[in-house]
Order: sequence, then structure tokens, then C-alpha cells
Amino acid sequence: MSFLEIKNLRKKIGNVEILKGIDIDLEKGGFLVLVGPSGCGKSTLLNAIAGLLPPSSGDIVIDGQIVTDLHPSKRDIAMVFQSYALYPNMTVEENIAFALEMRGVDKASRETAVKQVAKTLQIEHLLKRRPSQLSGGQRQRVAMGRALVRQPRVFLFDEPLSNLDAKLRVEVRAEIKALHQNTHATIVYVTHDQIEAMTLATKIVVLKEGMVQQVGTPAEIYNRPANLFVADFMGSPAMNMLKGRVSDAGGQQGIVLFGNETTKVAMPPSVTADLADGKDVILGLRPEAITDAGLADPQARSIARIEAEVTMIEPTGSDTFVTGRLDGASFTARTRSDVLVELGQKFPFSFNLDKAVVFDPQTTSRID
Amino acid sequence: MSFLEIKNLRKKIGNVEILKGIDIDLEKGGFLVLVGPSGCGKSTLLNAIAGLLPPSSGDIVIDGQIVTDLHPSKRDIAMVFQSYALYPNMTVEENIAFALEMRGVDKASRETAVKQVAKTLQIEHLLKRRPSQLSGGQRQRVAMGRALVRQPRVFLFDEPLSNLDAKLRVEVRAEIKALHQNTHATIVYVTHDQIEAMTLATKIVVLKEGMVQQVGTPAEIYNRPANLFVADFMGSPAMNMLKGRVSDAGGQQGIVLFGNETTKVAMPPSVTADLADGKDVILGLRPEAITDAGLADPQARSIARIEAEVTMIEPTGSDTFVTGRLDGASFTARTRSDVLVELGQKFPFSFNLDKAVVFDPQTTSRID
Amino acid sequence: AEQVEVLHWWTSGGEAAALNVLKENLQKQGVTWKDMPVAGGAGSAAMTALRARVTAGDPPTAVQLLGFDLRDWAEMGVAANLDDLAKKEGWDKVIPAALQNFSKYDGHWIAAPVNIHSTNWLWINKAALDKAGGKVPTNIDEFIALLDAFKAQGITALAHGGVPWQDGTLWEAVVLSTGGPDFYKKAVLDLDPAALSGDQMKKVFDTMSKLRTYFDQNFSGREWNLSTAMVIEGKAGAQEMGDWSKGEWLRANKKPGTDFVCIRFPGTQGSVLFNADQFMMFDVGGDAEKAQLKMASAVEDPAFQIAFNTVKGSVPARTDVSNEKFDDCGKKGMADLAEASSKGTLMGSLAHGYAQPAAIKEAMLDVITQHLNGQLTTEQALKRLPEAVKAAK
Amino acid sequence: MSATQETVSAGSARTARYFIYAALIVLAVVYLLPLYVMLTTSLKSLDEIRGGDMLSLPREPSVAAWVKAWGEACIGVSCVGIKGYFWNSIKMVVPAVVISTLLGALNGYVLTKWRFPGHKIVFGMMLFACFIPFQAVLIPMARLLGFMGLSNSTAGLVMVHVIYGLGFTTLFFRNYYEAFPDELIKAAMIDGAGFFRIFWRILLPTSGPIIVVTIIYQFTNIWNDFLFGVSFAGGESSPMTVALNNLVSSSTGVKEYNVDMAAAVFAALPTLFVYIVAGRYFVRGLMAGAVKG
Amino acid sequence: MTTIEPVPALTPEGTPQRQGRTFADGLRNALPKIVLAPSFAVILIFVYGFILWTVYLSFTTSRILPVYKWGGFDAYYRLWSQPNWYVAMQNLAIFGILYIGICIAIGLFIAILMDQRIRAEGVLRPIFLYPMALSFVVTGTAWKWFLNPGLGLEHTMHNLGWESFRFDWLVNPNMAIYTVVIAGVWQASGFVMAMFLAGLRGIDGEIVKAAQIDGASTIAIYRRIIIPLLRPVFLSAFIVLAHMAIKSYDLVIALTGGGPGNATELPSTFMYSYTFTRNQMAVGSASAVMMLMGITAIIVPYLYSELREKHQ
Ligand SMILES: Nc1ncnc2c1ncn2[C@@H]1O[C@H](COP(=O)(O)OP(=O)(O)OP(=O)(O)O)[C@@H](O)[C@H]1O
Ligand SMILES: Nc1ncnc2c1ncn2[C@@H]1O[C@H](COP(=O)(O)OP(=O)(O)OP(=O)(O)O)[C@@H](O)[C@H]1O
Ligand SMILES: [Mg+2]
Ligand SMILES: [Mg+2]
Repeated sequence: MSFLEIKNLRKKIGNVEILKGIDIDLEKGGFLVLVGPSGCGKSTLLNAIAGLLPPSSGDIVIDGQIVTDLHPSKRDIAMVFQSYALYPNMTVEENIAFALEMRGVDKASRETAVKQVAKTLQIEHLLKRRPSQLSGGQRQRVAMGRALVRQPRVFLFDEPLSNLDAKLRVEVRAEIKALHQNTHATIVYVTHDQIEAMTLATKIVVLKEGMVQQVGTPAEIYNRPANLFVADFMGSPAMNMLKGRVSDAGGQQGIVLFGNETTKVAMPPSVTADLADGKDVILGLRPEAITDAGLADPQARSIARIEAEVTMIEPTGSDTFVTGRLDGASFTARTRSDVLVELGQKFPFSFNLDKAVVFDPQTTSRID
Repeated sequence: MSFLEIKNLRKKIGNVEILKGIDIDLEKGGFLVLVGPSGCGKSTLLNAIAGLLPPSSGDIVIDGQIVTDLHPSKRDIAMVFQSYALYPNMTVEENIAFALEMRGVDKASRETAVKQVAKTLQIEHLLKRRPSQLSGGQRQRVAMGRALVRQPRVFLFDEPLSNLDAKLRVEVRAEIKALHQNTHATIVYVTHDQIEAMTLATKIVVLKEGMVQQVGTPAEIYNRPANLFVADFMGSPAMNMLKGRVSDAGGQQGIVLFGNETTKVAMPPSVTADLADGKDVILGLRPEAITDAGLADPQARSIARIEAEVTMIEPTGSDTFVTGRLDGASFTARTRSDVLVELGQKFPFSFNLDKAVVFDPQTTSRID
Repeated sequence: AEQVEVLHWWTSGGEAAALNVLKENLQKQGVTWKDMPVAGGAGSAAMTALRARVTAGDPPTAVQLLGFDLRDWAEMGVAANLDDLAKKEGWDKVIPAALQNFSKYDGHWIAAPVNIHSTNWLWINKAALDKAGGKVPTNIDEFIALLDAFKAQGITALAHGGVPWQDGTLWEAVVLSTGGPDFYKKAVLDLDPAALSGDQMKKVFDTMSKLRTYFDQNFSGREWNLSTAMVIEGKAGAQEMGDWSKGEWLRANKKPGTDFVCIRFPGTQGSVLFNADQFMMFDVGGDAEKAQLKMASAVEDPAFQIAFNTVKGSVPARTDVSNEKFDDCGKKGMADLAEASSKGTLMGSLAHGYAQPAAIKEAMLDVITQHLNGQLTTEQALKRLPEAVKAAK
Repeated sequence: MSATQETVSAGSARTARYFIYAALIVLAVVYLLPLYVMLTTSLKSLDEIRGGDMLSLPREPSVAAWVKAWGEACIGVSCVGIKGYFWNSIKMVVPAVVISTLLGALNGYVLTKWRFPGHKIVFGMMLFACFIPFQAVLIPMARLLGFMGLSNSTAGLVMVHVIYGLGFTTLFFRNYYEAFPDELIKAAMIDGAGFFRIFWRILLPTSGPIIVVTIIYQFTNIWNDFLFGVSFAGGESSPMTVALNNLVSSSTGVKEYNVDMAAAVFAALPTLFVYIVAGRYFVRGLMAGAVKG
Repeated sequence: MTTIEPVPALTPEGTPQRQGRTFADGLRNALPKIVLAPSFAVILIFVYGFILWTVYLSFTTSRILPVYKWGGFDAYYRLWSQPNWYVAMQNLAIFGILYIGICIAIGLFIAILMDQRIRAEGVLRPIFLYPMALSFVVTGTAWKWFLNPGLGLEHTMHNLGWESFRFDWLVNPNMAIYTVVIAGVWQASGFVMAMFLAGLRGIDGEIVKAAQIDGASTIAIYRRIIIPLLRPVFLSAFIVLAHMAIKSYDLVIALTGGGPGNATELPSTFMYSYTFTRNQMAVGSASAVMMLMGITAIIVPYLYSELREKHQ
């Protein structure tokens, strides 16, 4: 039975419809990650779940109880605001303890709980300060602490780690993961960090302009994006989209990529349908599926080797992203950071087609 | 000749010394990225450069002119604030145009400039709104726009992309890069995003508790971290730190890792010094340098194969991080996302020692 | 052009109409009238304004002033000298000596008196009086009996407003009635400590306490005219009040003699406690002085005196004015005034600043008011009165 | 779909709203009572006022008193009602309010955003100035005004009101700007705005509520001031309150309560107008979204 | 072994020039002070100068106008021998505490009610504000009638058949000061409401949302978050009300004239009457000095704590 249900939720502000009929359900103990472009309505949706913005229509059900009209303070929800929303008149300690105090927790327990959370978030030395005396990341951690100190029915996190350094972010992320695993809390989480989304979620919802694009497990979303939007949105650098045409020539169905008509690549195994010869398709391939030959997966069933001109080299430390040009269309490959490649060089790329997906350019949906 | 010089800058607020003698210089057209843990003083430093916080001592020199006492409005600097700091009473358009207006730019030019910037940042449809009607990421883009619309002597960016989705972030990042390359602007940039730091910077400064830890190019910082702190801080997941002891046994100098005394790994090529036999050392290896055997760099000169128990598997979509345990100490390896590995399994990891660095546990500094 | 600037607090309709007579008179002589009315608190606001003007070095030409304030201002050396005019017009002869005391300072004329009010009047509702036997009281005891009779009729016996100056007006009438003019002089004018705390004074305060029992319970803070209205409407039997109260009766279309009776406060026939409005002339010098003299002369013009005082309810400041235009009460007032003036029983009213300087007056009113309101017992009042006088000196 | 869904009643919220409205209405009635007394009185005849119940409705309502108060009642020797004094007051109130509000806003701005050593002492001294009893300053003020040649003039009166309003306007703005995020000032400096531009373009446009409060306060205080008006402006240039006072508080003349009350309502019209119009500009949530945290 | 790169030495031609402090810079830095200066100067002269003058006057023998003849402590001696003065101070204490307390309580209460997205806000707001608009010269009369047992409320209640209803504070010397409080509260509480409303409207909505999520009831949100955030408004309200309490003059004069007896005498009426109607200017000045000293004793510590706590 689902624990949190959102049914056909709509929200209009002024003339703008911000949420256009959202349907989501999440099982008890589930970890839902909301992703979507900036301004697509993620914060609005969280606000609606929390009861801070009355929806224009639709219902929100928590644990079998319709809470659409229930006051936020009665919903037993903890939330981390994107804008932090710390109480400027209280110290860090008081900020964190406030929710407990409101629930009548006695002083000693509050103190223990605050200590505990502060330790996790590494803000013990800041407990006596006021928000105005904190750095951006410190404020965000206090906002986090305010939620973590509680045991609500649902946690709502709105980009809670965006201002933390990578190291701290990993640590706090692990902490959230532990919290989720130990307490079986139900969590809705907004993030722009793909790693956060992939590692934390049991379920990802991709939003675009107030509409759900795909709901699925992290692996589904990443490996089998429902449409071009999701494919393009999830993953960084984005999935490479190569235009091509189905070709039955030579007996075996394959795809001829525009700009490189000579090489026919095999039809990716993800496609089971029999496609019409000559049909226009888009071949989607993640950067890590395009590499230098040395890095190519030796177990892959079908690998295409294609030479292309190198137009950009971006080292990121752990890897190097190499952009190649294939007649007008360019693609990004992820290679080892010490690969020997030069700008302008014709470089042999390995395309791992096992990982490829195919989209219909008309409907933008994935073809299975 | 350096364009921006910061000389022995100190800042005390109350009793806390926040900046403890910072020395930085940056050439004209340089792109300096400031990184460091949350609360280390990055924003404070930017504020001091902008003239918003008078330093307690030390000097700031821009283009040969000591500006320490100069009023912010005279420094010809553009800044994006971590907290956005949008003018609530103005529309997005007015927010962006304000600086131009202050500089007496005529209306028509202002409008063109604003249009241009808004297009880049994809906020054209929001120009007539007020900050309170925007989502978090949209606000951040407006804050960005306010800086980008100008051509100042120095740009200061304080985590300008933290609230953007990955896709947009890549786009805006590219825009900043283009801006930098086309206009040769001098930029100081704070970020927690390693990719941003690595791809944008011509120079990275790592701060810790108000002190500079290392200054260098992105590659230097990543591959040759000056000390344990930098090594640990840059890169995500963090560099694996394995304790061991120098062993001259068998004629060739190598390192015996604690917990796996049988395997002696070769001394990494980065170490040129002759180390005393039995000296305690820390071997630093980035996750991407530890892989499953299939992914190991075939060109690597020295690879160690070590079996270890798998304690955690984290798929991120593009890769899978596998945590292995080596007698107490655990390490993280980055493997292909479709690697076949199970929890608890004894898995053979390939350690690419070409990429390893060695630290002295006493001084925490790197050993060359 | 010549101009007079006149600071006064005659702002109500009738008063203004009366003043207009003066204004027009002056205009005929080419003098423009710059009006500076400041009402409120029996001239206290006007006094404040006056101080500001004098301090700024820009005093008005003429200022309506009362009693000891005239002296206090003259003492500051800001008064004009009207001696020549007074001599020419013979003011010394037609203005009662008791009043001249105040119109002159150091032997020189400084002010032109406008009118004489007297405060020891009793106003009785004729219908109620008739019901109670129709006989007007001539002493306190009869008065008390009459009040008892009113009480028996179920109306408020004595209408009174509990405001310090009204309390004082009642008190001074009782003093005069209880001890006669000599006692009044001794106690109120000469401030003899023995008189202020002696048996006579005890009787005065006892009488006050007694009279207090004839008030309705809402008397506190009531304006005098509302009390008058009570008498007019027959809700109350009588009111002790100055002659200005007649205006209210006339306004209500009531006739003296048929609808109401005006008598001297019981036991005070033959004596008059007065309160006179005067225009003090300030030293303005130059051109303005000519206009100033014209104004002073116009004030003492009998035509103006008649026109003004018939409206105001008071009697002319000059004793040589015909009483033809005045009603019964007015005629009686004029006669009483002439009698008292000749007998030497024309005395300054305490409540209106003609008996004592402001400091002492207010100090005495403090005690009187507190006693009437039951905050002080008679014994305490007798003790406090000389003390307050002493402290204020 | 879940099987057991229970709707949560919104009942308690509704009760709360009933309570809110009930409380507000009761309070409003109480606040209106004196106005009711004034209005009904102004519509009654004098006889009815003397004889009747203050709280009863007029038996024969008549606007005669209003007509009289406006154009016929005597204030001193001229009987042209209070209409002429309106303009006097406006000439005094408008400049005084504008100047003191502007100065207060500037002072508040300096005292919160451009602090200098000793700013607290300066502010404390300005605050303390609010408490000086006006009676005590009357005489020296008259002296100084006379000295400056401003005695008995509207300009002098404006000056006096500006001076003694400064403490309050400064207080109001300082306290409001205290909560205004410093980041916005910083951003504006970076954008190249100087001292006055920041004030004019950033701070002032977000000061709606406090400007309204300050204007209301200053406007009513100056409009209703009697002491300064009576002392420093005389005769025909008197402000409204002095005229009103002359009309209503004649001590030994006849009292026309209905006219008094009508005049009082007339006298209050500009202030009422300010309240109704300005009151709308209490704007909600101006700050939201400007900065994080 | 150092890992920090040394700062390269400056090349000769790159020797930085310290920006000379030009006059324009000096002006810019001084600008805020220049802006504040006129106000401050005016306050120094017209407030503190006048206070000194008043202090001096209290040591003279001034009666009707200022005279500069030394009178020593005579005025103070007279002042402290006036029973009225004691009454006035006692009344000020009662009046001040009740008036400030009740105005703030009611003002805040109404402001909070008005902030609940009330439909008729545009109608209600002026209703609560209008008493400030009316001069007490006239409203005093209306109040006097209304509170008068024989004319106003009590009378009406009796007419309506509630014979036992008593409300005679106005004429009761022991209670009269409370009627002054009632009328004063009626007049000023609306303005206090406006101040609080302005403060409420300035609070960031997100913070209130956060508190709701934290489970705070509406009451708790006000008590713990909003009201503490309104602290500067309390300061403003306190100052405004305290000054009105201390200066209340019209109110008393119009309502009770200081009576019954001297039951509602306040220092302000005392000072006014001694200075301007009783022609004892020195005593009036002495009372003004005492008032200022009293104000100093109360306000300065309050200001001190209030201003200091803001920026620890
Ligand atoms: N007013 C203040 N009083 C005391 N300490 C302060 C004050 N303001 C900032 N700090 C402290 O100064 C340190 C540096 O703050 P700063 O904002 O520069 O950090 P930062 O590096 O930008 O961090 P982040 O990445 O979290 O934004 C922090 O530890 C912060 O707590
Ligand atoms: N008061 C308002 N009036 C009009 N539009 C609004 C208002 N508030 C928000 N919006 C719009 O609603 C949309 C959704 O906003 P929301 O804050 O939910 O976005 P988001 O998905 O959280 O974005 P981000 O990742 O940038 O935080 C945005 O396009 C925003 O511009
Ligand atoms: Mg958002
Ligand atoms: Mg920061």
C-alpha cells in the first residue's frame, strides 16, 4: 500500500499553471528523488506536500489520510528549505531544537538530540551562533539539522546539499542514506546532483514544466530513459544523441548514422521491435559508452569503432571528456584522464552499442 | 605581471580570525577557482576583494593599484552573491540592468544587453517578474545575469551555479568559459563542484580554515596534491588513503600495505626520493585508479592486483563505486557500471600505481 | 495702514458679534483689525501664545487679560502707557476704583477695561421655585431649605460642574455669604492665615460639604453651560454661576422673571465679586501706537460698552452708561455694581484672578476642589489652605 | 488506491476564523462608539442634545450644524467657519511631513547601513529627544524663531515640527532598516551605486510599510498639534486645530455642541483620508525571495 | 618542506600605487556623516540646548517670563512641597504602565488578527486608526459624555433596563485616572496596531512556513518566531507610547481637566499649569527637569540594553 499519494495535483499561481496534474505514489520507507530543470515546479510540489501552498485541485494522501486541507503543523513532516529559512532570532541550537520543543520534548532529550545531529553535520562549534554569523554551507547544514533531529512521517528535502563541498556532501549524503536505511523514513528529495539522485533514490520522478516525464528506479531512468527529455536531462555530460536511419541492408537490421554513412552500427539490443527500413531514429549513447579503444569494455557484445575529429578536450581530473565531430553532430566521449589525444586529430572512438537506446524523433519516446 | 594581488590578507570578526594571512596573485585574464570546505573563508575573501568587508590587515592590489581603501563602487568589480541578493523591489530586468544604469549606459543599450544575457541564462520569459516569483535556480540565474551583463575588471562568483540542474549548469559553465576566453576577463570563482573547478580554472587555490593549502593548475591539484588535506578534499569520491610501510626487501623499493602484508606494491613513479626502509607512509590512490581487472589501463607501467572483500556497491549510472576492505582500512574503486560484483565477495582489484602519490603521515605533506 | 492685532478668547458667536462692533468702529477710523483669537481654558492657551509672542519680541497690540495677569505682565516692562488718553477721556472718574487697581500699574494706565462680570449670582428655575413656595432665599439657611425642597421634588437641587474654577466660584460666594465682605477681604484678599483656618472658614467648608450633597452624582468635570441647561430644563433647581450664564437662558428663549429668577447668591446682596475683561496694551511703539490709542478709546466708547455687554451678560466697565438697553438682570447688575462700588464692597473674584495672583489662586483652588471632591476632610482643608497659600507666595 | 481514507475536517480552522471576525467586529464597534456619538450629536439640534440620551439616534437629523461649522461659525471676529483654516494646516503639514520623513529615512539609513563609531550614541541621543516636553521648549523656541525672523510664520512652524518629529521618523526607519539584508546594499555597491542611489533606488522603494506608518504618525501629530500652532502662528494663519479650539472651547460663551462635533469631523477629514488611502500600502512580503537564509 | 608556492616578487614596473586619498574620496567617506549631521546638530541645539536652558531656568526666580536672576534651589523646594506634584507622579506611574501595556497588547492583538488574511481589512484598518486622527479637543467632549454616568453608557444601560449597571469612574476620584487610560488606549492603540502590522508584513514568509513544518501551532509561531522578530517594533512602540504618556496633556485636559479634584493630575499638566497659568515658570522648569531626569532613569538603561544586544 502506498504511503504518500499525490493525485492529479494542480497548482496555479496567477495565470500560470505551475503543476499540471501530478500523480505520484511512494511506498512506506521509500526514497523519492524529484529531478527536473530549474523552475519546473519541484519546490512548488514539495510545498504542496507540506501544506504550505494549497493546491488548486487534486489530493494529497499520507498514510491513508487525505491531508489536502490539513494544517502543515499537523502533517508531521520535516522539510529542508531551498532558501534555508532559518529563524534569525534564534541561535543554531535553538533553531534545531525548535521543532522538538514544539512537540513537547523535554529539555534534556532536546539537548542530546541537538548534540547528536550537530556532530553528524559538523556544526558543533557553531551551536551558539546566529544564522547571520554563518557561511552559506553552514546555514544549509543548520537547515538540514532542523529536519534530521526529528522523526516525522515524511521528510522533504529541497536541494539540501547544494552549498556543501563535495567531501562534506558525500558524508552528509551517507548520513541521509543511513537515516533512511535505519529508520525506514519516507523521504522526498529534490536535487540537481545526479550522484545524489542515483545513490539515494529508490524511485526517481523526472519533472518537466509541471508534468511527470518518467517514474522509475535510478537504473531505469538512467539506462532506459522514457523519452529524449529524460535521456538528455539525466546524466552529465548529457547522453549523446546521434541522428540516423534504420537500414536493413546486408540482411541484419542496423543503423546508419548521418555523417558517417559508411559505417552501419548494429541495432542495439535494447530494441526488440522490428523497425521499418529507412525509418529515422535517434541513437542515444552515454559518454561513458564512447571511449578510446583501450578502455572499451572487452565483454561488450557489439562495439562499433568510428573515427572522428576531436574538437574539444576537457580534463576533469578523474576522466577526460573528449568531444568528437561526426559531420555536424558532435558527441562527447569519456576517456581515461591520461589518454593521448590532441585537438583536431582524427581519433578512433569505440561505441559500445550494448548500452545504446533508440528514440523516435517524432514522438521523442524510446523505442523498445 | 599579476593583475590581482592579495598580500598577507587577514580578517578578524570579533575574536575569530577568519582569514589568516592569504597571499594570492592572479595574472590578467586568469581564472582563479577558490575551493575549500564550507566555512573556510571563501565568501569572506571574495567580500574583501570586492571591498565589502574591510580587511584587518594586508593589501589588495588590482592592476597595480592598491585598492584596499577604495570604495566598492569604484573598484569596477562584478559579483554574484552566494545568497543571490536580488533587489526585491525590482523586476528581473531591472535587477540586471541596474549596474548598467548606475554606469550611465543609455536605455537602448541596456535593453539589448539584458536581452542578450537573459537569453544565455534562459530567463527571457521571466524578465518582468520579481524575485519573489522565481524558483531558486531562476533567482540564481538572475544573480548571474547581473554580473554577466557587465564588463568589469574582475568578476567574483560565489557558488553561482549551485542551484542549477546539471544540464543547465553545464550550459552556463560553458558560457562562463566562453566569456572568459573571449573577453579575457579576470575571474575569481568559488565552487564546490569539482568539475567546475577543474574545467574552468587556470589556477586553483585550496583554502582551509583561512589558510592557503595549495596553489596550482587543476592538474597539479588533482594529480599532485600538496598534502593529505588537499588530496582528501579534491575529488569525489575522495582519494583512498592506504597506510603502509616502505620495504626495501627484494632489492626494489616498494610499499607493503597494512592488512595485506603479502603483496608488496611497487614504489609509485611520482616518488623520486630514496626512502628509509620501514618508514611509515600513506599511499594515495584515486578511486578511478582502482578498478576491476577488465578496466585496468593496459598501458600502465605498474599495476598491483589485490583481492579484497566488497563491503558496499554504489551504482551512479555512469559508473559503479565499489568499496573494498583491506584489513580495517577500506577503499573505494570506480568500476564500470555493469561490472559483476556482489556484496561480501572477494574481488580482485587492479591498483594503478602510476597514478599513486605518497604522503608522510607525520607532516601530512606529499613525498616527491 | 494702521493696524491693531488683538489677542483674545472671545470666540463664541455672540462674543464675536459684539467684538465686531469694535472692529467696525476702528475700521471707520482707518484701523485694520488683525484678529488673533485663542480660546480654551479661560485664556490659559492665550497666555501661552502671548508668552511666545512676547519672547519672540513681537507682542500683539492688545491682549485680553484678567486681574493679576495684568500686573504680572506690566511688571515685565512690556506695557504701553495710556495716561494721556485716559486723562483726555476722564477714565479715572467713570471706572470703579476696584477695577482701576488692575487697569493701572504703578499709577499709569495700561489697559482698557471692557466689562465687569460678577460671579456671585444664583440662577433659579422659576417653575421649581414656585413649586417650592416661590420665596427667594436671602441667606444660606434659607438656601439650604430651598435646596431641600428641590430635592423633595425629585430634581437635582443644585446644578454644579466640578471644575476648579467653578468650585472656586461657588466657594467664594459661600465665603462672602458666610462671613460678609470683611471676612472675604481678610481671608481672600489679604490672605490672613488666621482667617484662612479659623472657625469662619470651617463654617465655609462645612457649608461646601453640605452643598455637595445637593449635587447630582455626575457633576464632576461638567461644563457650566450643561449645568445651566439642567436648570433651564427643570432637571435641576438652581445654579450658582457668573452673569455669563444668562446667555444660555436667553438662547433657550427664556425670560428673566417668568422662566427664571436671577438673584445675588443668598447672603451676598450688596456685595459684588467681580471679574473684568480688559484689553492690556503692549508697548509696540511707532505707528502701531496710534492705532493702539484709537482702539483703547473705542473700547471705552459707551456705545461699544452697551453693545458688547448686552450680549455678554456682563455690565459695562464704566459706571456712566445708560441701562436702558439692558434686561432686568442686567439692570440689577448695574445697580448692584454701583452700590458695591460706592460701599467698597466691590471685590475681586478669586476664581477669576482678581483676588490673587495666579500662583496663589490656583493653590487655593487646589484645596477647595480637593475638599469638595472628598479628597480632603474639612480639617485637612483648613490646615492645607494657609500652607498652600504660603507655598505659592 | 488506499481503502481507508478519512477526510480531515477543516472545522477547527473555521471556528478560528469565526473567532477572528467576531473579535474584530466587537473591537471595531467599541472603537467606533465615540465617532458615533460625535456624528449623531452633530445631526441633532441643541435642544435634543441637552435633553436627550447621548447614545440615541437623532430624532430629526439635520445637517444645519455641518453647514454652520463649514462656513458660518465664528472663530474670533470673523464668522466664516473653519473652511479657510484647512489650507493653513495643509501648507504646514505637507512640507513638515515630507521633510521630516525624508530626513528620518536618511538618518535611519545611515544609522543602519553606514555605521560609524559612536552611531549608537547618536541614535540614543536622537531617541531621547523624543521625550522632551514641548511645553519646556516653547519659550526658547519662540526666542530663536524671533531671532531668525520666522516668528509668526508658516515656515517657522514647519521648522519646529520637522525638528521635533525627527527623533520619531529616525526611530521608525532605523528599526525597519535594521532588518533589511546587508547583502542587498553590498550588491548595489558592487553594481556601482553610491550612497544616495542605493538609498533612492534600493531602500526607499522597499520601505512602503514604514513610510506609511511614519506619514500617518507625522501627519496626525502635526495636524493635531495645538501648542506649537497657537504659539508660533497667529490669527488668520492659524492651523485648523487652533481654529477648532477657538470654535469649541469658548469658556463663557454659548456652546453649540452639534457645530463643535461637525467641525471636529471636518477637521479630521484629511487625516482620515490619509489613513484610508495610505493604509492600503502596507504591502505584504516585500522582502521574500531577495536573499537566502 | 613547504608546499605552499612562494608569492612571486613584484616586478619593478608593477610596484603598486596606493590610491591617493583624493578630496572626492574623503567626501564619499564622510557623506553618511554629512547627511546625518544637520539632523544631529538641530537636535543638539533644539533639544539638548533647550534642556540646558530649562535647567538653568529652574534655578532662577522666573515667574511669568524668563528672568535670569539666580534663585538657587528655591524652585525645587517649592516643587517638592506641592502635594499636586506627588499626585502627578503617582498618576503618571499608573497611567504610564497601564497605557503602554494595554496599547501594546491590544495593538499587537488587533494587528495579529488583521494579519490573518482578513477580507474586510480595508474597512477595518481605518476604523482602528481613526482615533489618532481626531483631535482630543473635541473627542474629549464625546468621551466625557460617553463615560459620564448621567449621560453616557451607564445612562443608556439604565434606559435599556439594566438598572444595576454602574460605571462612574469618570466622577470617582479613585478611578478617574483609569478613564484617562481608557481614552488614551482608544486613541493610540490603532497606531500601535499599524506599527505592528507594518512589522508583520516585513517578515519573510518562508520562515513562517518553516515554523509550521516544525509543528509550531499558530500561537507558538507568534510567540516564538514572529514576536521576537518584531522586537524593533516593540522598541518603536514603546518609545512612541512612553512619550505620549509623558506628554499626555490634551487628553487629561479635555477629559477630566485634571479632576475630580486633582485626581488626574499628571506631570505634564502640572508643568503646563505652573509654567503658563500659575506664572511660576521656575517651578514649571524644575518639574520639567525632574521629568527629564525620570525619563533618563527609565529610558537610558532600556535603550542601552536594547541597542547593545542587537550586535553581539
Ligand atoms: N559575523 C560573524 N561572526 C563570526 N563568525 C562569522 C561571521 N560571519 C562569518 N563567520 C564565520 O566565518 C567563516 C568563513 O565564512 P565564509 O562565509 O567566508 O565561508 P565560506 O568559505 O564561504 O563557506 P561556504 O562554502 O559554506 O559558503 C565561517 O566559519 C563563518 O562561521
Ligand atoms: N509567485 C509566483 N508567481 C508566478 N510564478 C511563480 C511564482 N512562484 C513561483 N513561480 C514559478 O513557478 C515555477 C516553479 O517554481 P519552483 O520553485 O517550484 O521551481 P523548482 O523546480 O523548485 O526550481 P529550482 O530548481 O530552480 O528551485 C517557476 O517557473 C517559477 O518561476
Ligand atoms: Mg526550487
Ligand atoms: Mg560562502
